[in-house]
Amino acid sequence: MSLEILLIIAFGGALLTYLLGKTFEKIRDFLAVVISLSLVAFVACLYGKSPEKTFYSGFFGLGLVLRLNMLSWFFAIAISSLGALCIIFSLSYMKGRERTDFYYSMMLLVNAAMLGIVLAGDLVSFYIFWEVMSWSTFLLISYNRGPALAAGMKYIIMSIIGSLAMLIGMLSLYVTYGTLNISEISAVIASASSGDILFILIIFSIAFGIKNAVMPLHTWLPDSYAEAPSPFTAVLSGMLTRMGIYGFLLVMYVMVGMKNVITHGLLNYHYVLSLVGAITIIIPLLIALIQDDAKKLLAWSSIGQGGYMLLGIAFGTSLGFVGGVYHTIIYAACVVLLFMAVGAVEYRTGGIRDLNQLGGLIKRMPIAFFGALVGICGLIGVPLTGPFVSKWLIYKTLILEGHPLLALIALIGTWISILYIYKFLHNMFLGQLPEKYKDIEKSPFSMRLPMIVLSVAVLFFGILPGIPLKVINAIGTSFGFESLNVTLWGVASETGTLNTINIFSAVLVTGVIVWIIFRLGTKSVPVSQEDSYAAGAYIPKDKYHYTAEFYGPLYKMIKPFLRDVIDEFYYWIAASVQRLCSSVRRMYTGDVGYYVTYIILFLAFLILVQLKWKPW
Amino acid sequence: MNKSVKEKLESTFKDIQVSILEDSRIAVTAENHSVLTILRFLKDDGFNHLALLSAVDWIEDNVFELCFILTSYQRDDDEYSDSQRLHIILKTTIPREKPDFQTITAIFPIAEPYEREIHELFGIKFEGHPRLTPLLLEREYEIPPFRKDFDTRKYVKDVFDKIPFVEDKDE
Amino acid sequence: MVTKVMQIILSPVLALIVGVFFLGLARKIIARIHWRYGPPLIQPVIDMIRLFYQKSVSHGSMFDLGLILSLAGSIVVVLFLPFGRIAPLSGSGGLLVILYIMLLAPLGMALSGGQGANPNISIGISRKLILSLGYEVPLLLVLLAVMTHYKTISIIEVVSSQQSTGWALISFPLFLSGLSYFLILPAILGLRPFDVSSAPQEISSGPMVEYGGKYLALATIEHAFVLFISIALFVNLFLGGAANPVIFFVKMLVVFVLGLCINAVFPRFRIEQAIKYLWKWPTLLAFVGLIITLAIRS
Amino acid sequence: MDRNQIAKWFKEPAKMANKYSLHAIYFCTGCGIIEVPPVITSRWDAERFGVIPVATPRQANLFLITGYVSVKTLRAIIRTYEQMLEPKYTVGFGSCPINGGMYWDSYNTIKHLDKYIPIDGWIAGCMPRPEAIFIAVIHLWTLIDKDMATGYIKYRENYKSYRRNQEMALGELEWPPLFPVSDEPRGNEQ
Repeated sequence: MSLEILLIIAFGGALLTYLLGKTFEKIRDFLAVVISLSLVAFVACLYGKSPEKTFYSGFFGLGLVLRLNMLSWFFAIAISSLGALCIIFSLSYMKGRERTDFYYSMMLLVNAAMLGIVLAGDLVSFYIFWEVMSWSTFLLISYNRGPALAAGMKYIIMSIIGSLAMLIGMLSLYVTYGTLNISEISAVIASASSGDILFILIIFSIAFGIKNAVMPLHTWLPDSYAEAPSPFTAVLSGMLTRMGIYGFLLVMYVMVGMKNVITHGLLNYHYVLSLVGAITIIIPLLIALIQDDAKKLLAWSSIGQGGYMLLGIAFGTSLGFVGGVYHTIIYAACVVLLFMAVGAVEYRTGGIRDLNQLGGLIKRMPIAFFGALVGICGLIGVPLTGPFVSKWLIYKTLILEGHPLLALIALIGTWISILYIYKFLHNMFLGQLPEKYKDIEKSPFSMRLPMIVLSVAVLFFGILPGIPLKVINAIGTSFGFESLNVTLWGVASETGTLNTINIFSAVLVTGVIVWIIFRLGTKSVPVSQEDSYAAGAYIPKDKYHYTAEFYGPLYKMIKPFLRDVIDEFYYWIAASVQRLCSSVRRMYTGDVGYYVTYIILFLAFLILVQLKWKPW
Repeated sequence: MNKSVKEKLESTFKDIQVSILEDSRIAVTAENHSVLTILRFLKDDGFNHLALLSAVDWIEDNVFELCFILTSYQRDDDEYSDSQRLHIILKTTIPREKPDFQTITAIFPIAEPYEREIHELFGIKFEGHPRLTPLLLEREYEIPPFRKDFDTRKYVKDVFDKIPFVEDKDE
Repeated sequence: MVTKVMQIILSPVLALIVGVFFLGLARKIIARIHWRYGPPLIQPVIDMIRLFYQKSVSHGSMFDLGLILSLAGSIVVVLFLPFGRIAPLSGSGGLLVILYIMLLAPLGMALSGGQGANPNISIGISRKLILSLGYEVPLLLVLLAVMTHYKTISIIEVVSSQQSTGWALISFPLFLSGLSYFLILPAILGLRPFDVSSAPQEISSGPMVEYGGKYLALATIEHAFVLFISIALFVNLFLGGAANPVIFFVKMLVVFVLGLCINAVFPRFRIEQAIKYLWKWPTLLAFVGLIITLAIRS
Repeated sequence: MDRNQIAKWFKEPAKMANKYSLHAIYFCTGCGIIEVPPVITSRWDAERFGVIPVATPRQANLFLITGYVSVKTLRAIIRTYEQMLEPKYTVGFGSCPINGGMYWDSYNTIKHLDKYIPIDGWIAGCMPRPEAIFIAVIHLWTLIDKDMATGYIKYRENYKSYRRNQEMALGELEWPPLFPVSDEPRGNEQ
């Protein structure tokens, strides 16, 4: 059960599906599902064990190490399970499309690269897998041509900048410490000066900030989410963007160790990180409020929700760490659910994502509605869902750490997310069903299965949060935090305990009682959507569904402040660089005489410098 | 002031009769083929407000009479005050058997609903009208209701009274 | 254990009785302010009996389940709120859980209204959510001020520490928060100046447009519970939450009658005016209160 | 609430509750609507009788038709009446809904509103004063008591003939029939 076999299966599977796809379509789909499910099984049975193996040590004398600790196991199980569900989802989504074998191999490649990142023990293999992930993401984003190419280009430029920043960080580490093995670095880094640590932290947080779409570095995310095919957007938003969080955890906790981060930080780095997290919550969520495209809305919302994770892990207390990590994983399930719902609707209505043209689909696609509903309750943090527990932990840390203003921003972020996420659900599933969607049939089984599985997971881990919390608590203790008193239904502590079983039983019992009272009344007659109140008039077809300008009065108040200034700033930089290059291009006029004069001038300049300052 | 308008009208058009009813009312009767030119002339002269367009059914001399009432707000002749603003009532008659007329929405766009109403209630067709759809009435009538030969008693008897009462358990 | 089960059964029933009494009282007081006699005190009970016997119309399963979820959510919040010494489940979650479960009721109403497929309902729900964003900002500031002041997130400790140190409404930094909470109380209850979301004239009673017999009865019961919750939260946080339920009821009565007098004479705000008001004065008061508690605490 | 009232409450709560909580929806058809505001506000206060105006037919069980009914308004009245929930009562104001009143020979008004929707009570007077409206409410109470206010049951049983009358008066109706009008007499009731 060693780790190389895991990676070989993952990467070999990707290659195999591509080759097989050329000949038999059916077997390729089956193979892709089997491989992803086998990865899940493989990772599941690695629980508890922490093998460490250098699989290749000829690289400039550095050993490429694969190791598995509790944190990487937790992320690995999430990556592989979400990846498997998304591939099952894309079985029917990709049925009629062209280049599907390229698509499946790329999906498996991204899955494999993420597993690689999580298992990497040293920074070189970490970097290699990181690059493989970035490039395969670029190829998948620009899968359906047209505007997706521009979105992919924007994504790849920003992730290259991130990788270069990571490269600089690795080089500086290699130069100072001579090794790139994470465990060795963490042992020796305590002696480094605080300036060094700050430099390492900043350079790595740029790389991971871009991937996790932290506020100033977020501009690639809305376009790439909107243009990528829905199943891949689910993977992208679910786990791929959260590799940034894994990177932050790796750097802040594993490599540098939280004690050093806090004490050595000159501007106490973790406070700045929490401020950035807070900004990342408020502004993108407000922008998400005014979006009309379902995927753009979810894209801005996942930027905002990324801020919660940063807030959780930035404070380095055990409660915050557990809350942040748990939020990363359980939120990923919710956002994958929402993107699957959008994918199912898009598949059935022929690619319509605009929220103003849909409506009333609850009657035709009940399972997609149920999935979207659970995803939404998860995204808000309604008491019986997973993210409620993680948000409760994050808020408790913020309040008890004495940062009520950050808690305020986080709580207001939740209320803003209620507004835009209800608009998403209402415009797509509730209200009047348009005439042309009267007879679309349910979403196919291969789409309903992952949605049901994920909904059950989100609800189950909301009612019994003890199971994942115990695992994360074990991770926390491995990083040196004092362990929380985790019970099966929440966290018990003297400053306020959480008991989800009480909440669940209370809601269940009152729900049943109210349902009985409801049945006691006289039976209610089902009525069609045409028989609604319209002041005595007859309901016009397709004109009786309120979607456009859903929060009109609020838009008028907040719209002027919500121009995406950072995006325009980046485009301005690109434009000015382009102008600069074109002016330099004019120098090469193609006339030899000019070139000769340039050479002579340069030689004269060199001689002059030599005479004056004698540098050589 | 009425005199000047009266002379102006009589000088430009030949077969019209202009009479001054009282100090601020001028009645002009003209042939229906010259109505458009007169309206155009009066509009350019400042009477750009079409106060009313109505029809009268003279069943004895078997003729419909169309009245166009024009007035103007911008004419700043000093000697007449706001109350007795000058109104020009232009009348034409069209035969009852062939009740059609050309539309004046080109000159006065506001006339569009008036013409629809007259068409619905009197049955006078206006060629060139953008949409002569029913404006007010719910049901169709063979004889338009405002015509004198429309007998309301007979209509009520054979439409509403024919609808039976609802007795309990009738079959 | 038996007293715990007794409390769990008793507190929703008490809350229902108090809530319905407040509804009847509200109609009577408003009538008296308008110089008219007003209906008998038990008119809401008569209405509900009639509504339960009346036939009703349903637009789909979500239309019913949403309303049931909203009423169940309100009842669950009552279980988490201490009512005098009756505090059945207040130990398992504290203020954060109360804040989040108070979210279930509007969400349930919004889901059930959404299926009603009527633009009046959708406009009512969008206004209700904008209004809830409006009054959440000061409400959160107030709750955070209370939590940082008493350094706990459990409501029982807030009540018990008020027994010793006197009412929060009178203590120095928290009287600002108490005042700002009182200013936004009509918005939380959806009473007259802020009943933008269920305005009978403009959007023909918003989310309740398609509610017929038993649906309307459940909706009025849910409104009674929301009435009870908001005032009980105010009494618990700022008036020290009494030892026995009778004093608790008297305190709630005083707060309710004061709130009602404001409500009876005000015309309805437009949604922009409501938001501008909510984000101006109550937020300023609560923010200053929070800053002072922070300064004192550190 | 004397002794026999309480006994009545326990014997048939539905009927008593129906009596003392009439949520009224009124249709501003003719000139009678000017009588309704004083009725529901401070001067005459209908709320004493448990009558409050509500916004939509779904929440109402009393339908006030205040004044003459034109052919176009009949369409809205039928739609509103069908959207109300049983048990429902209708009261007609003035003589115009009874037999057309002074518009008896007009081509555009409905003469006998009774042919199209069942009316439980009439208030005479060319726009009755608020006191007359209260007398009508008291009268409606006694009707409910004696089970004579059965307009909605009549509508349900004779729906075929009502529907036929409505189609004769209004031509084709856009909304489907409330109860199945197929040939067998007893459709499933609402």
